[in-house]
Amino acid sequence: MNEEIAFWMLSAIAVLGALVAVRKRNLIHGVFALMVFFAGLAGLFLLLLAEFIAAAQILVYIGAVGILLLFAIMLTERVAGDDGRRMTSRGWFWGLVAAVAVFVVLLLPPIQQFPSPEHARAIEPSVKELGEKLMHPYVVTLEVLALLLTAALIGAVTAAQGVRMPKEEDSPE
Amino acid sequence: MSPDLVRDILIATVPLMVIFPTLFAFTTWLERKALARIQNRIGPNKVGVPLTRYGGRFSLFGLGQPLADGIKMLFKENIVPRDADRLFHLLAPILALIPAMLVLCFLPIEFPWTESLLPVQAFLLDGAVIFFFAITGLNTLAIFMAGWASRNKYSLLGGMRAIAQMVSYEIPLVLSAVVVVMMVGSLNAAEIANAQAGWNWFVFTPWGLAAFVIFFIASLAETNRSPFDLPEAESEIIAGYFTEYSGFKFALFFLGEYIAMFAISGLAVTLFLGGGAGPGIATLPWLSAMWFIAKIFALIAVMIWLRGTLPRLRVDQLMGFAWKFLLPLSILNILVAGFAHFIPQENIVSKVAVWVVSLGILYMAAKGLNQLNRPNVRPRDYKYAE
Amino acid sequence: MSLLGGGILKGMAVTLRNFVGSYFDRDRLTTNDYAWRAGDSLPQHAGEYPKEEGEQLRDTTTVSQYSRNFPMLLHDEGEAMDTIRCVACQICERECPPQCIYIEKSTEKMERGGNKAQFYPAKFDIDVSVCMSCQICVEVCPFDAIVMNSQFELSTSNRFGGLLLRRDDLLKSNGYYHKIHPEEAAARDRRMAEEKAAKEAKKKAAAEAARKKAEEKAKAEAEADDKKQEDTQ
Amino acid sequence: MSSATATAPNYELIQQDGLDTGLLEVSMGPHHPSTHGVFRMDVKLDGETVVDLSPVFGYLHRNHEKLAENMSYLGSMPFTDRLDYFNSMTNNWAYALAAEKLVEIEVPERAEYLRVIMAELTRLVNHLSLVGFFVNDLGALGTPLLYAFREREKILDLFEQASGARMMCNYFRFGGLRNDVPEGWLDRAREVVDRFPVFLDEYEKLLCENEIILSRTQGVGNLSRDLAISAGITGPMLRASGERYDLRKVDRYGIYDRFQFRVPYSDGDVGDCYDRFIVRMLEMRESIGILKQALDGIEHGPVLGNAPKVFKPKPAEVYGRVEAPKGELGFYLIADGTPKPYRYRVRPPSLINLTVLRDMCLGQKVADAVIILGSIDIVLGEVDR
Amino acid sequence: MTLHHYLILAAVLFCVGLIGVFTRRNAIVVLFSVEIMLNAANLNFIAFWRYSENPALLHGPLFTLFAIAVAAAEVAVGLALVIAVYRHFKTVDLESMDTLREE
Repeated sequence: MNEEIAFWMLSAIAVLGALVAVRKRNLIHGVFALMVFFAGLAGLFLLLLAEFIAAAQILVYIGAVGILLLFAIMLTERVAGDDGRRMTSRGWFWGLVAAVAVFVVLLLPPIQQFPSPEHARAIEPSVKELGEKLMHPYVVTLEVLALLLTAALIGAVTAAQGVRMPKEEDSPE
Repeated sequence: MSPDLVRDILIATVPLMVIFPTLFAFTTWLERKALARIQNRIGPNKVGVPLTRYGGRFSLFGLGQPLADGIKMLFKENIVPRDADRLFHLLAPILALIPAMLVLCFLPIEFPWTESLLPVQAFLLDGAVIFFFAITGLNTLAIFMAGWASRNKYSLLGGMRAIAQMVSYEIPLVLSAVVVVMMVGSLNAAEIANAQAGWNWFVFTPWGLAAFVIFFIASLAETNRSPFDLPEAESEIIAGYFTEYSGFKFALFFLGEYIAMFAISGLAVTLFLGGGAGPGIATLPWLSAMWFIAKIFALIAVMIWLRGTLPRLRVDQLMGFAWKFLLPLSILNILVAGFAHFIPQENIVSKVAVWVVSLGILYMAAKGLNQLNRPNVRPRDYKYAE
Repeated sequence: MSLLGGGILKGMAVTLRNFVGSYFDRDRLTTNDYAWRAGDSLPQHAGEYPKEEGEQLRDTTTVSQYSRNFPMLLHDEGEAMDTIRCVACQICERECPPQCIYIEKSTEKMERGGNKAQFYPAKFDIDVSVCMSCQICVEVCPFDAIVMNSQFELSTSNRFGGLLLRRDDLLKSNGYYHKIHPEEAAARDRRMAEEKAAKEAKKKAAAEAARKKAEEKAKAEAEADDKKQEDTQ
Repeated sequence: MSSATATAPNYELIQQDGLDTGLLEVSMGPHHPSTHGVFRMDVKLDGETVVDLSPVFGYLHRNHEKLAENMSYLGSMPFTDRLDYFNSMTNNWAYALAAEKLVEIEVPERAEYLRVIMAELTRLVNHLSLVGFFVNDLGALGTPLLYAFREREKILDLFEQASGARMMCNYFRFGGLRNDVPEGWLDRAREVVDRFPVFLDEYEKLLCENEIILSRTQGVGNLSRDLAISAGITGPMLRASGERYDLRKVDRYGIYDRFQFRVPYSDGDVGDCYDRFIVRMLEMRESIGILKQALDGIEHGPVLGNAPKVFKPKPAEVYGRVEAPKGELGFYLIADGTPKPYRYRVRPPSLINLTVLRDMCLGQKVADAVIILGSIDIVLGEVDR
Repeated sequence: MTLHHYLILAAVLFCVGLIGVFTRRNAIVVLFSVEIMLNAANLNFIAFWRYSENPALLHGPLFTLFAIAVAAAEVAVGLALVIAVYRHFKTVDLESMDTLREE
């Protein structure tokens, strides 16, 4: 019972957050709605007893990705962030149709297996185990991931910094 | 929901929501009083028993001041700038308060009435410490929200400063906490506190001391305290992100800021200062909570003292300090802690040797980083013309 | 090689010393407690601050006998208007830099304490919202009639006329002057007495001289008369 | 850490590094906590970096010069107090000096000594408060400022006892002083002067080695010696840029030739905020030396020569100047034979020192603009007149 | 609560993200629509793990953890690209970025 109330509330939060995020014209409002979505999802993770993932979700998505998005918006838009006419939707109808089609396709596996086969097992969540798993079988993955992150960060900095080329208007004509 | 669960949750959370705001009121008085004395003033000493005609007669060292301030704040006009984003302007102070209150749950304070409700205690969560850091990070958003929603350039500058600062300082903060997590082998706040029972506080180890210093400095920045109070730098950008706030919304910001101070000091106490450990808790278990809060206040006293002494850094120096000084030091500290852990420390000689070597390495590294970062900054000599 | 963070630690030592010192060293604590509670003993610097509510706020004075605030008109002992020193010569009105003094001279002269009859100010207004306390009126006054008051509780709810002090508001006795500025008042009285004495001496001397002259003249005339008489005889 | 160069940086170069985002125009002032009065800086910011800055002033214009042309010579003496309201004594002195040149009045010996004592006490007050405000602008929450004000109170008490007012003293007169100091004043002054170094030691310990202050002030707001000289900068600001120039040594007005004192100046050619801050700290020590000598040398005597209160000088032009704490303060008078000056002109050091604000601020952070303004040491009463 | 609840929720979220990708022109909005889709996938991972035969293997959380890390990298690079493009075209409108180089 408790779990059901929590599930419906959290899924409502997540869906609403996601909808507002993709449809809101004001980008800053959109980002904050996106964070509501992330928070709702973190709640769902907690509900599924994946507490470390929930913490990581908050830490990475809200704490880092959200703020990165805010920075990008502040850098690219005019300070107020209202995008007005320029950002109107394109192909609203066909987009919706495509999305619904995909939704139907995604629904196929659950519908085929109706009624639901399994029920959740009782598990004892442990961050320690997760850590040990990361260290023992998945250590190479972890290292590769670390390398990827480093490379991505360096790439991001380089891309954002831009190549300093001599501007044409600088040369005396 | 079973009524028992609801009762347990209420017992676990309501006291936190009563005790800490009360302590907040006391802390504002303490801060005003201490700052006044540092500056050779008297400080609030008039408001005694508010709402009575004896207010001035029994002044009680001005202890009624916070209540009077609160009443004043409540009745002040709520001003929203015409162009402001009204929704976000309203949400920001609330959002500033929520994470601060939320993370209080992760502090392993053992109040006498909490013994029976262990299952609902959040600090027993397996990832309590990482949750703490995750939720503290939300504060940043509230500050940005306030800065952006106010449609004020000073607010916006303050908000952007807050984001940059808090994101940067979270890294040394977490990395210095990693040392402790590494030693205990758990992210569980209660386990970390229990590992330091007696006088085995982590601050009494060389790596613990260094980590504590780094953690404390970074926590000053996280809570926007002097000398890292750039987001609200009064002499540069008026009041930063809450320039356009008045009345109760301002009070909420203020409350959120102080609760965040309690929370981060509480985490420092948990990680380095032995949690509720202290003399006398074996016979009187409820003393543990007292010790915990006393330690929090000791840290806050140091924060107030620093605020009364130091000017603030510039924004580029602030970022440089986080990335070029604290971050390498905290990484080095992890290495030092690892080495210190594997060196046997049976007799006093080896203990002293570990202390000297660890702190020596860290100090020389700090010195070197300082030399690298500020090569030409030193007092100068001046000449005189007759 | 100095200690890393040593400057900050030194600064913290200074503030700590001030924190502790503010409890023990009265010299460090410069703030004075002006608004104290009824029944307590007055702070040393409080001067004549009203001890009870309802006491005339207008008679308060400031903390130091040297302080000056706005001008006031002096009168000697006795009924205020009978002994007013001002003779409405209007020098102060002319010299006042912000021109905040307004004087109307009386139409007829008035007898006052033993001296010869003089004009007096029918109106003497000072707009203290304009006055800048420069004391030039005091310096130029040849009659020592205007001096500086030190009363500072002048706030009023009337923004137009409230700060315009009339002649009767400005009139204060010499005794009051002695109370608020004892040294200055004593010096001024001494100088006035000296001047008066000098004047009287001069007058006396002049009278003496006149008398002598008259005598001489009379004598000369008498002599002349005698001569004449002799001549005629 | 940004290494600022001595010359104003070329903004085109700065902009290429950044993201080429929009500039933020901020109007700092006139009601901003650290513009030291009703002063406004129109700042263009790229992020936090100052790209352009134009000072806007005149909010406190009170027509000082024109008023004085319609007033007797004595009448504008109290108005000079209001120029630089921190240093009314030196303002008085500069004006008195100019008028005394006009009518050739001798100043009695005791008055000369008292003038020196008052001027040096004023210098202490000004430098103290300046350092306090400066560190306050750095963000030190008023602690150094309140220590400075604690000592300033003692000196203001002395001023009050001598002149009756704490700030608008109006104490100097043509040919001397308005009145003699009360009995016991010199002893009280000596007590204050003797205890001052104790405070100064404490102050230096609090501020001069603080790492944050060092890194905030060094290399910030550089003013080269050449620029300082060509812009007509005077006072401690000029000496911080490395030029040895002090009117007390150059003009030797009053009786400054009788005292032993040194003029601190910066050795390098940097002239940053740190130099300006330390030069003022050092000047305070020298002022104490002068004060001690003056308090030893003073003798009894009259304080006011027999100068008339209202006079009609012969047609002439004079310029009287003193080393005010902020720089060279001069009064230029043209007399036309009437009791009022034909032309009355003030050379305000605050205004002229302010002219280099833009050159010092470009390319610095917005937080630096605030402390650069603080280190210039302006008082808006004098800038706007 | 069954697995189906979570799967359908994830499908809904995925499609919401898809709508964003299809219908918005702003590059940043498209980027965070992609994030929504990624998160929906993460939800599926966790749900499958929770209802799996052997949750002790922790495959779901581990994979999600890696996905989150990769997503963070992706956002960083994506935003850097958006900024680089913005510097070039002075816009983040996807439809006006239709040339490979500046004319």
